[in-house]
Amino acid sequence: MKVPYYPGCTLHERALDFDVSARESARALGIELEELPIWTCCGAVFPLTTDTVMDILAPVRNLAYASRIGDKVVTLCAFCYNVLKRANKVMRDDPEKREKANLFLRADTEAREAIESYTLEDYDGQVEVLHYIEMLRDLVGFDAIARKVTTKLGGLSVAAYYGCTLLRPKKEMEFDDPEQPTIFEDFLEALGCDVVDFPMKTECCGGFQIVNEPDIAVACSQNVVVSALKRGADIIVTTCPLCRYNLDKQQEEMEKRVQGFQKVPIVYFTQLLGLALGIDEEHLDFSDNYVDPRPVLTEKSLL
Amino acid sequence: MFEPRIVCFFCKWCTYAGADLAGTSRKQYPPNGVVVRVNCSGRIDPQHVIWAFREGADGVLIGGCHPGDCHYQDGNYKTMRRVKLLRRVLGDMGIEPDRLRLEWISAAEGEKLVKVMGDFVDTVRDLGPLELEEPRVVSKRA
Amino acid sequence: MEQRIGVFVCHCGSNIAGTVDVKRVAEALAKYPGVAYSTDYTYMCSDPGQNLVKDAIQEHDLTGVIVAACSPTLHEATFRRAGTAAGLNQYRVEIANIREQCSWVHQGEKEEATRKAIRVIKSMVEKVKLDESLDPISVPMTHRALVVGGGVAGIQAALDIANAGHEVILVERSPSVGGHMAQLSETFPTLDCSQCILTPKMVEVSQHPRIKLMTYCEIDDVSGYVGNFKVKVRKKTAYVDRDVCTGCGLCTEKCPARTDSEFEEGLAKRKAIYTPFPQAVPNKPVLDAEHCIYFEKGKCGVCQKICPVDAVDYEMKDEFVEEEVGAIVVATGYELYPVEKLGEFGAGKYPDVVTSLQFERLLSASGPTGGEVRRPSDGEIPKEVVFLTCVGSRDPENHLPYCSKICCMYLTKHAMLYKHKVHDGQAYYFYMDVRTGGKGYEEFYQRAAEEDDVLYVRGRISKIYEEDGKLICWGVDTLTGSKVEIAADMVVLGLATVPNPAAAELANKLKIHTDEWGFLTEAHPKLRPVESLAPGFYLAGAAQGPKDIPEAVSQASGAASKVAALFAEEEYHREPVIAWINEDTCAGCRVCVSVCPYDAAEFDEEKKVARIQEAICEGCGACIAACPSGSAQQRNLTDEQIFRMVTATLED
Amino acid sequence: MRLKLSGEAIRDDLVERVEELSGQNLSACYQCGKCSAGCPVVEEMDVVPSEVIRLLQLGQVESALETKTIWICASCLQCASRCPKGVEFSSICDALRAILLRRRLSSPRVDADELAPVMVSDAPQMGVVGALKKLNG
Repeated sequence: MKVPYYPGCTLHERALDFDVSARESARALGIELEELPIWTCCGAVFPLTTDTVMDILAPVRNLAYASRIGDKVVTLCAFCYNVLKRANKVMRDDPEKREKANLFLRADTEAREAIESYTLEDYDGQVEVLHYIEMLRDLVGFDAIARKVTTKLGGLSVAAYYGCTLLRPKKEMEFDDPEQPTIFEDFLEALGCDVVDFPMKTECCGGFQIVNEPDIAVACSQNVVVSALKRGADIIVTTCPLCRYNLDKQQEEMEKRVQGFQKVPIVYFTQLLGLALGIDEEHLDFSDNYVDPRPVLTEKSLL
Repeated sequence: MFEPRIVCFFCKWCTYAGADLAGTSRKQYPPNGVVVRVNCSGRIDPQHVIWAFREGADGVLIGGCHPGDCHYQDGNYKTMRRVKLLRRVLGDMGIEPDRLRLEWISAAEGEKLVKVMGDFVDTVRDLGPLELEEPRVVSKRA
Repeated sequence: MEQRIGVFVCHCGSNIAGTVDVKRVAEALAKYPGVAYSTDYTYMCSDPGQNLVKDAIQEHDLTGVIVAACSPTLHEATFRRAGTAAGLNQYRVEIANIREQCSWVHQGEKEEATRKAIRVIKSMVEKVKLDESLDPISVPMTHRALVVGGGVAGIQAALDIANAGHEVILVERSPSVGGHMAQLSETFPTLDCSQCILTPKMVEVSQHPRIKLMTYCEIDDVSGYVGNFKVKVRKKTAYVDRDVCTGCGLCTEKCPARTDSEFEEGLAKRKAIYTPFPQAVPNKPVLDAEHCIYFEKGKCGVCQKICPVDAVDYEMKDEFVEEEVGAIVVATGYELYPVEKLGEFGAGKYPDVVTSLQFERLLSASGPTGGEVRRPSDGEIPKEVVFLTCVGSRDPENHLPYCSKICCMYLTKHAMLYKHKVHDGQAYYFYMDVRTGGKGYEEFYQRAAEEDDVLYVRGRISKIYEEDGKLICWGVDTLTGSKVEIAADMVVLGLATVPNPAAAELANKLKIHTDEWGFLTEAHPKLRPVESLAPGFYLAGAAQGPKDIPEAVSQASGAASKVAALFAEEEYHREPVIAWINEDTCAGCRVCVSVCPYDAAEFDEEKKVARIQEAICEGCGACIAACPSGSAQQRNLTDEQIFRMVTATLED
Repeated sequence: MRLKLSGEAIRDDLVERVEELSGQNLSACYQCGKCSAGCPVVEEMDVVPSEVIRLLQLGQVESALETKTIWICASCLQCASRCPKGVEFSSICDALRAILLRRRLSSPRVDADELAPVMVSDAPQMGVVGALKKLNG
């Protein structure tokens, strides 16, 4: 089965480990992630001001590209997922903005036709935006994954960190219960992990404030990491490269702030999936982390 | 001076009782209107209003209970929707929509009734006598 | 029929005659078509005045009467009686209001007032010409009431109706009467012990000679209409013949199966064969098959073996009983909003985040801790307790938009009682507004703050989670504009009150209206607050909206007095000026059915026409205005009458 | 502290601009404070979210624009998710920042040239792009 795939900028650059582990795992589950032939940045953050359509043109353009090759598009990055899904909803529900955005798309097409005979049809939100985890649940099934697991991750205590953008705004994302989500726990159980629930799994890591107010982001991330650690997590999984960066890299800073701070590795959920499916370690690439996950994985005889 | 003829359809629970209160309080208002008492403003059919104009009324005033206070739950909402539409139809018929007014007047609002009566008579007086294009039908219905 | 109408113009002393030229009016009307007699008199409502009317009816063989006088709200009944006495059908006597709506409001305008009076009377003459002779609708009536729900409201309604001399059937779903009030510790603002004041009423209701108490029963079906309901009651399978059972309690004592006690809100266990609480009425057990070892595994049977009177019967099945009643009081009560819906407060997974009813049990001397406030998780006495209002209430975005009304007060009571029991404890009370509308309520709240040192914090709590055995509460104090964090030992959630979920199903069966949240809708929010729009149904207690005990009891007594008033007559009488449908012209479009607020308009599937149920129609006229073919009409206020009245008001 | 209130000031053009840009009805907020109670970055704020909304309800847009709060918000939307009245404080922050940035009343918050090299070489692109879009307009 081929499924259109939108990687987004970060997975194309800094988060290659996320991208590769996801593609390889999908392949092992019989899904070919088909990267959109043309795609651009989604804009990273969804605009909250209401008076312009300019800010949603980037995601709309990508959705229109996706509509040329399929009826759905899968993405991994929590920011991309948020922006694409919300822009899609605008195109479905807001006729005025849809009309305006399509005017831009048509202008795009005219400009492009001259060089690459690439046309875009008007877009009205027909593509379904899926997160990779939803693809696993709905197109593969967690039961089926459990049956394909070759390396049971039993004995490894894993906490799933959801962050903000998958869940909120809840009425637009409709991803899971915004306060007590369970999709990642259900997934981790399928892999045989010892699942660690922790109350900060839906709290913010500080997000982009790492650029502007790094202290705030460190405090937020610390709150998340410490909470998971306290409940016995050996490792934390995430689906957002920015969350990964904040939770992982900022442990350097946390060590300075918290006495007796114990580090915990942060990996992408697809890396654990790959591990469970027996995918070669080189595709999973555990080398790119600040807190190296290999010692704990080795200790649990998973590497 | 032109003295308009007004037909008033008042619901018996609120506006009719409000008009009685205006009387017991000896408030004064112009005698242009005569009241037809109905159980509920929701009883008023657009035909009644149009009939009144055909029979020589220069204005029609409908009085009902305030929203939420209808004795019959929601008759006044039905009236509200009907009057909205009817005002447009009247416009199409060449009758100024302002000749039809709907007011919520409770049994305690004698003062409001007086004010509305005065206002409405002034409004209709300013509009002048209703001139219907067709000759007015004088004969009674069947 | 040739019309011979009499017109009687009243002077009302100078009240009318001072402004209206009554002589001229009477003379003008004498010439009006259909008028056979016209006169004026000083005080028409006086005895000589009424005799004048009576005599004229007989002397002139009048077919209708108009009394031009004060508002019909004052003397319509008087003159209708006079008409009846003279042999004229009372519905052919009408009032023309020339006082409140003419002479009194046009003082000093004699000419105009006189002309207006003439028009007013002419219009009424036109009405009476087409008035039919009608009789009040009489419906035979069963003088027995059904009360659904055995909480305090149902108990009160049953007692009041029975004490007024009528038979009552009180149906309660659970094994005992008492409702939520039986679970409460003490009651605000007087701190009476709830059971102490309730138990005598529970006993009274079970022993009253005119009350048939049916516990562990449900309403299966209701048909008929006011005065004539047929009710099918399902007696749920108790597996205990409760007529034979002596309530000795041996079965419960010996039963080996345990499950969560509903009465203790899950804070204690009960047996599979059980009475819900020691003071239960009737004090006889039922067997809960779902948790019974015999029903699960086919063996055990201890209760049957030990029962000295052979009351336990595992083969028992549901039974149905038919009852006839004339009126129905619905008192199905409330439940708490499910804690599982509060994800930010742990969705019920933290044992020490308790519901308000659980906290009542913890405060109750008969509760699982004997009245000591102890944490469900470890039995420790909590030293920092957070009380949280508006949990699910006043939250249109995520939960319920309405105010649950009782939480402000019961949480204040909770905090106060907690402080009475744990002197060195700290009580935090989070609120948006402390609503203390009620006698003695504000004083009670002030006492909690001043004397018991309950700390009132203005703001909501956003998140609660467990950390190192504490419940961390993220709250806000909006008065200082700061986020506040409390490491609490226990949190009490003032969960919203919602109608009993089974009540919606019942309302459906009864065909009475509920609002979108499932609360029963009253006939009029101010003037008919204890009746349903559907005749014969009365509302009591929290089923109609959140209520505290005094309010529930007042409404129950109100409903009971309405029932007693209904039963005061041998038959049920109604005004006959209601809608009817001309079956010959009805096209069967059912618009009338859809607009009728009382479900009085129904569709006759055989004849394919609509029909008005005379016992139910209130005469609002909504169906008539909506009927596209003019087939729906109102008796004595037909469209034809309105047309003619309008014309008459416009003629000079 | 003293505020002079008048009908004109309470509903001035700027207040309406905030409502329009944010798509939020400021009057819907009944000041329960749940946004402030659950905000993960509230400790760094000089004025808590519900108070910023209160300032706007009182027509004090200038005071709201001066708060540090609007630059601290990380757009995590926890406030909006739990708000009983469906008010999105993050959108209000975006609107207030937009007003400042579009009028050049505030210089760009993040100086791209001065970004720490580690940030440029190390941080995920989405973080940098997100910050620039949110804070520089």
